[in-house]
Amino acid sequence: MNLDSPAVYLSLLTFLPAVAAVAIACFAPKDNAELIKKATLAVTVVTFVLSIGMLFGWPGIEFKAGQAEMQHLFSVDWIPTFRIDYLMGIDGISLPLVVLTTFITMLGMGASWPIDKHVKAYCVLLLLLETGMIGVFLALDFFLFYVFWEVMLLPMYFLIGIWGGPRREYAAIKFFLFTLFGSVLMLVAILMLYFSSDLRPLGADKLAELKVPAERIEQILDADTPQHTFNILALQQLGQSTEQFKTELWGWTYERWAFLLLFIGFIIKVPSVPLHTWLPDAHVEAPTPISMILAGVLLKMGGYGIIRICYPICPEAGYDLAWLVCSLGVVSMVYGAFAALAQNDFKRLVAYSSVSHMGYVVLGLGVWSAMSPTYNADYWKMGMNGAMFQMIAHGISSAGMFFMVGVLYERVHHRQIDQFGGIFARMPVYSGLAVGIFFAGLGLPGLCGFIGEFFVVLSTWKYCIPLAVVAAAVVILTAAYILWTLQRVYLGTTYLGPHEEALTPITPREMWIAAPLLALAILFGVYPRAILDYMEPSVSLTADRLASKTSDFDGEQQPEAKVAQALSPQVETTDIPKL
Amino acid sequence: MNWSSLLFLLCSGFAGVFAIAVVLSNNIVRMAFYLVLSLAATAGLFFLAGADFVGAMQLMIYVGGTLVLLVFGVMLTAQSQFVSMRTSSGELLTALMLGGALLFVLVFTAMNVPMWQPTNQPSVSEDTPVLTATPIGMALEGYRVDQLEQPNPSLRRGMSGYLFPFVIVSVHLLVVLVGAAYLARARRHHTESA
Amino acid sequence: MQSARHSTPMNPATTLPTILAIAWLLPLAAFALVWVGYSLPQMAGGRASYGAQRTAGWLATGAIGTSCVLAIVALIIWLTQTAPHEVATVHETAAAHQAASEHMASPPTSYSGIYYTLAQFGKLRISIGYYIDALTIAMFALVTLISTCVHIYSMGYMHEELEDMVDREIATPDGNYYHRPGRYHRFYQYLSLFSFSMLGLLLAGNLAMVFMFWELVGICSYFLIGFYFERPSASYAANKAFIVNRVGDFGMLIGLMALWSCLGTLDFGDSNTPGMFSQLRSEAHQYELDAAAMGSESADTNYLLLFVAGVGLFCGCVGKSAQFPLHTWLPDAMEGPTPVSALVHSATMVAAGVYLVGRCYPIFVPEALLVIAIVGAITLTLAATIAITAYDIKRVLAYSTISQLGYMMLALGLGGWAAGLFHLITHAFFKSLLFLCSGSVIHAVHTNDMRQMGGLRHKMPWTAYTMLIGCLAIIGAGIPALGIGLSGYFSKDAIIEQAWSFARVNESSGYQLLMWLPLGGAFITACYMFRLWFMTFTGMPANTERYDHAHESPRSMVGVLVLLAVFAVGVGWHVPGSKLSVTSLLERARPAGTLETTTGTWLPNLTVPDEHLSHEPQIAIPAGWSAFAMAMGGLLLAAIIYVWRWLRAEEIQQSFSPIHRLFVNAWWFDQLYDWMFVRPALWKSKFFAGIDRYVIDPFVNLLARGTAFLARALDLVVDRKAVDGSINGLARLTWDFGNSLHRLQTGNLRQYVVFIVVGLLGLFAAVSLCWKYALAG
Amino acid sequence: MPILASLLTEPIGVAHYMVVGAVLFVCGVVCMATKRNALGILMGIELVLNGANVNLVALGSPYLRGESATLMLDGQLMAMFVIVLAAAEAAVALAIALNFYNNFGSIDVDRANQLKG
Repeated sequence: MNLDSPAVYLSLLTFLPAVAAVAIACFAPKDNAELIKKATLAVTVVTFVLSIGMLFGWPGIEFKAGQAEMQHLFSVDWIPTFRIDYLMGIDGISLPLVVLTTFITMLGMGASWPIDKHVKAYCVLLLLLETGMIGVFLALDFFLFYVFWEVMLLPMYFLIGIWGGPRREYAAIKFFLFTLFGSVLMLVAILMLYFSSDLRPLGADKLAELKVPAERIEQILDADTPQHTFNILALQQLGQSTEQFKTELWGWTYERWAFLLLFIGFIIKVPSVPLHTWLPDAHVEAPTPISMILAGVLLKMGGYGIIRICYPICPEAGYDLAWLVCSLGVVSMVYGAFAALAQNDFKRLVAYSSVSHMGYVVLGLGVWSAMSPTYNADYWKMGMNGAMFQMIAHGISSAGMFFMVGVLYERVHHRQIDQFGGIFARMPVYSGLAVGIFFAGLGLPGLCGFIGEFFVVLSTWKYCIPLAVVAAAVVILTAAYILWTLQRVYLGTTYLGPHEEALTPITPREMWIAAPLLALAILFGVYPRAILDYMEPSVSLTADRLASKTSDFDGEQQPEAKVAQALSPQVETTDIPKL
Repeated sequence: MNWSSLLFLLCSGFAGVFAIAVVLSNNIVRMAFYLVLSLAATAGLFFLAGADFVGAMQLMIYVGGTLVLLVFGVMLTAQSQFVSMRTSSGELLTALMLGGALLFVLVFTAMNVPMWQPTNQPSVSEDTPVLTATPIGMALEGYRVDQLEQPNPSLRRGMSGYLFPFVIVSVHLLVVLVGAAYLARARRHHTESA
Repeated sequence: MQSARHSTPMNPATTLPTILAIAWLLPLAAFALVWVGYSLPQMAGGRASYGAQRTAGWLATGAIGTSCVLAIVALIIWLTQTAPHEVATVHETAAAHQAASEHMASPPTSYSGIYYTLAQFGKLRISIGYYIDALTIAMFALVTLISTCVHIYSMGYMHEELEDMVDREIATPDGNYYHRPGRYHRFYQYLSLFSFSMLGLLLAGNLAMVFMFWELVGICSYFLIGFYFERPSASYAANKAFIVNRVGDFGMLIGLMALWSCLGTLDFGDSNTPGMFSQLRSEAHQYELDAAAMGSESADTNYLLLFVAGVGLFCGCVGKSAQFPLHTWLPDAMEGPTPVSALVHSATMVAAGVYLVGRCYPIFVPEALLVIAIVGAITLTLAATIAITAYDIKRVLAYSTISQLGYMMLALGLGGWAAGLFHLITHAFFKSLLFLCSGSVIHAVHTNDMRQMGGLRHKMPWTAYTMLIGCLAIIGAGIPALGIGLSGYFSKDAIIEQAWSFARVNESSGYQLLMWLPLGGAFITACYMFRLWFMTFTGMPANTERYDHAHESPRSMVGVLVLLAVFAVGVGWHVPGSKLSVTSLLERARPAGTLETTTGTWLPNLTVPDEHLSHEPQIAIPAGWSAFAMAMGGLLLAAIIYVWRWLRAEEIQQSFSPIHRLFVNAWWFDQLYDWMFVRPALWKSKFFAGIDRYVIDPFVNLLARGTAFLARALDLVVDRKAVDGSINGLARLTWDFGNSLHRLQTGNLRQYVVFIVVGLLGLFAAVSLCWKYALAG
Repeated sequence: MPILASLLTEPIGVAHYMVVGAVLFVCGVVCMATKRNALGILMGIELVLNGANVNLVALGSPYLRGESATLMLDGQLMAMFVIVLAAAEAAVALAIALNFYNNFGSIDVDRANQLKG
């Protein structure tokens, strides 16, 4: 087993936590909670180191920054009957999310120290959850993707349902049902796409590029019946260059139905108004580390699904329904911000701020502004990149915010905003860190939240001016609810709630969790290229490929002419020197 | 530098400064004194404008007559509590502000009418001052010696003297004097009962 | 535009960005050093000792002092190494003027470039860059100088923070005052961060960077206003400042979006690709504003977009510079320590809005300029009226700041680019002087209330007379006949000349107001400034206990006051023996094509006059004399009321009580906004949060209940209130109308006279509004 | 002082008289509006009338207007009538004031508010 091979490396990255979970479940002594926690933390640290190993040029498996295409692509037969493969790969879109996942999980484990109920089970579930999350970001086979998606769901259900607050069962079931509803819709869409797909038009070269084994290529090209596939990359090619998903059903094409179903599935995860109501409850009830992971990673899967699956596979539907995507994004932003303003529960407020911030992601992905006459995709690229950046930034800031709330909750066991006050005088270091992280959420320049929001909002005008104006107005609301909260919780002299004596200064462990988050928030805010250098080529390639189709969607359909055009790379060459 | 300008400045300065003094002073006796000076300075202005008769009348009727009347009034009513009566600052400020606005409007208008700007060619020879007493007297009797050359006959007819107004004013004056005497006569029984 | 005219060893194109970048980053370095050096021990559970905290003050002061030196070096390099623009001198014939303005129609010397790129998407690039022209340099020198002064001043002023501090504004439940450790280093940390942000804002090479630093200065202002965050009023004021600013930033974002989407760049200068200015005012169009560059098909849309962009940007400036209608945050911002008010809330940050309008001047269409002018005119009058009635010495100065910023905006809006920015620079000096003097007074008597002061000039002569200089400078004192005066005299005259010039070319009577308001404002300015000075320093001590304890401030504070007073006197003057002055420096940065008489497209009778026309004697002389007369009148009124006491302030208040209440309550803007925006926003938020709660409930059930409720409400509202109410209301209206008329018959003879005069003036105003020849005779 | 110098050298025009008239007029108005003494008000009226007279004389003065070579008497005649009527008015007003004083024992016009609506 050599780590140089991408197959081994990516599998190891994905399954190391699961294997460790099994090991802990079998061998760890049940009564030594400290040891289990330490072991789990060690596993998450190793996973994190593995994941960033890619960035620092681990020989053979280094991630080439600036390369837009999929890297480390590998495929192994899994269920040949249905042509389901164990297909994985990584590119600029998934890499930052994978690193974010391992990073937040590591910090989450650090934040789990106060947990003392069923520690062993907790750690096992947490590690399983990590495998599920990493798998979702790496899987490129639709079936595999779906499996990981569901794998992630169950541990989350138990983590909320067992270790949560007073209304944990209600929250867990609500979370489960909402997500399950989305998964079912997704499953329908997957099957719909599977059964209408046909690999034959792609040709031998393309199939080889998609890691289809040589002997199977012959078989596919010679077949008489349609050759279905779960390969996401192949589905993308088919969706962008053929008419296979254009069959009509009840007045809409398959493509459009699939887009809608997938999109609903994903925006439940994002979550977007009106399917967001599971989020506040889940967050309020979940223990602090789970809230961190939930907000920091799980929500990102919705955005990831939209940019990886919805748009590339169903481009025309995406173009036609861009108004829906953007409107939902803007509505979420406004709605979440207003709702946050009304909250008195600290965690619920942060949860609603997540709704608002993730609205930027949906909006940024949807601003398909490459319209006639120029079909210039630059602004959409900016929106998409902004959205992707916002996912990372929100991963950092919201995890930090939830952690900061958790630190207080652990001490005084309540979260009523109007019963705080004067925390700054009692816990100065903690308050300094908290203010920094909250400002990152507020979108202050120099901190990570600003870049994503700014890019998304700037790019919106080109798509639709009224939406842009409304989106810009959200900056006021964001400032209002965050500053008002800071004022009520941290400033002033008197603490109004119970357990005043418990307000002890922050511990080193807590500081080691909060400080890296704040440091990253500053780094990404000052030097966003730390992420964009990896991410931007892939995201821009996606946008360029889709945008090059815009003229077809606008005008008359010319099916035959498009295949050849679409298969050749359409990246616009720019004459501006890159920095 | 010419003398008429200097005299004008002097006279107008006196007139203005004493008028302001009338406003600012609270003592009724001093006010009357300032008023006399202001009116006298105005008479000087009239002389400078070539209206010698009007100037003389101003001195005689106003300074000599009207003001004596006023001073009588002051003396008749001059009990110590009425010699100076304070007005509240608010009212004073309102009046000052409104007065300032009014002054601004008037000065602005005066400055902006081109016809009223000073001209460099004096049309009337300054060497032979025109005496106005006789022409005014004639005009009051209905003869406009100053309008004899008016080329337009209809205009000339319109300018045909001030006999009628003169008569009316005379009668008016008579009525007023009678009325004033009647009003001012003392009614002791009234004050006693009051 | 890179200018390579000079190939001297010290090429300003490379030296200036480096020097200014160092000057820019030094305060950041001080901030970071203090943060690392003083926060780490805190993380370990300890606390920085007060001796170490004092070192932090020296560190920050040293950093900004070095920045100041560097900025002055940059200024010298600029003056010696770049060729000056030919500046048209004041009194010239029309022909020479024509020649001069033709010469001016070329872009000013500037250096622009990129430090590093934040992101690039295709042709779109957002970067951290610089744009250096004479304006940048001048502002750089100004900000670093004032910031240094404030740093030094604060060493004296903030010394209470060097020990455990007793905050007398906060009473604890047990009846004592609130005790807390001092935060001396924290204060300097914020000051350094602010200096860094402000310098970044000045150096910014594109609007995106401007926006970033715009927000950063906002947050620094938040921290500094909330420095005494234990006081509820301070944290409330800090929040208010930031959120109100965000409202302006919302508009600014719209402007940014419009420009970004239409032009594809936000760069000021041309580095590699053409920047905004050269796209909108290309050489091919003789540097005239060319809306077609906005790139949409119809000319109307282009113009609209350009207008939206201009007004949007201006919205940001309205927030930052506390212009009407977003002016309400600045008076509350006085909760911060006084040096902060001097630096952030008078001299630099709030002037950033004016700076940005000046910087982006090429993109404003005449209609957008008119908006700016109108907002400026409203602001300067509104704020001045409030300042007359305030008793808090800092609030008077705050409203005065708003008013002066209104002057600057007005000047910019009327085409007076140099006049507005010149006033920005002079104002920075005398207003920071005034604030620091007020700080010195507060330091001595421990109160902000002017009614508790009086007679202090015997106790603190230096403060009193430096403040007198500040007051004279702000009212624009000078001798018009000799052409000498304090700095404010030159800059305010320039503004009023421009207003006069504007009013001459625009005959429509509405535009005349834009001349009368600043003139009236000059009167009020003089009145409230000297009211402040007389109340504080002359007369009898109102509170003998405070008076007895008052003392002159320490030398570090007084020294700064004297230095600033020197600047407040002389910054408007020419350097002896040369033509060099602040105005000539500013003229070197004048954007190409803005020295033109332009007319509006939508409002064809709107003419924005060429600024040099305002120096013609037939405008300059009457304007100068009017301004002088107004200022002297205001001074006189203040003296009448507060020195000679011919008029009594209390009586005036009483007889004008409705107006007095209006002014004292700042025109009820806070209450108005509370009702118009804050409460509806909270209601809306409750509403949205409520929706969530009821999603779970059966939707239909809710609907049914809602319908029933609505029906009942309709019954109540329509039948009882609307029908019955309207009849009763009509009757009451008639009755009230009769009653209110009957009150006019006061029987007071003198009031009748007043009515007559008012009627006369009203008639005059009405006629002159309808018939433009009424004023002209 | 350029303005003063120009005043001394330039010829005097109607506008100058108008300004003086305006000053007198406004002083009169302010006097009327601020004095509580009935006689003070009377003085204000005199000032107002006088201000108007200055205007009348100035407008009718051939020296100042310089546009007509003929003698112009209208302005002066008007001024005459004004002076005469002012005298009449002063007499009546004084009579009223005395009467008022006799009735109320005061000449404070603020007491004379029986016409209040």
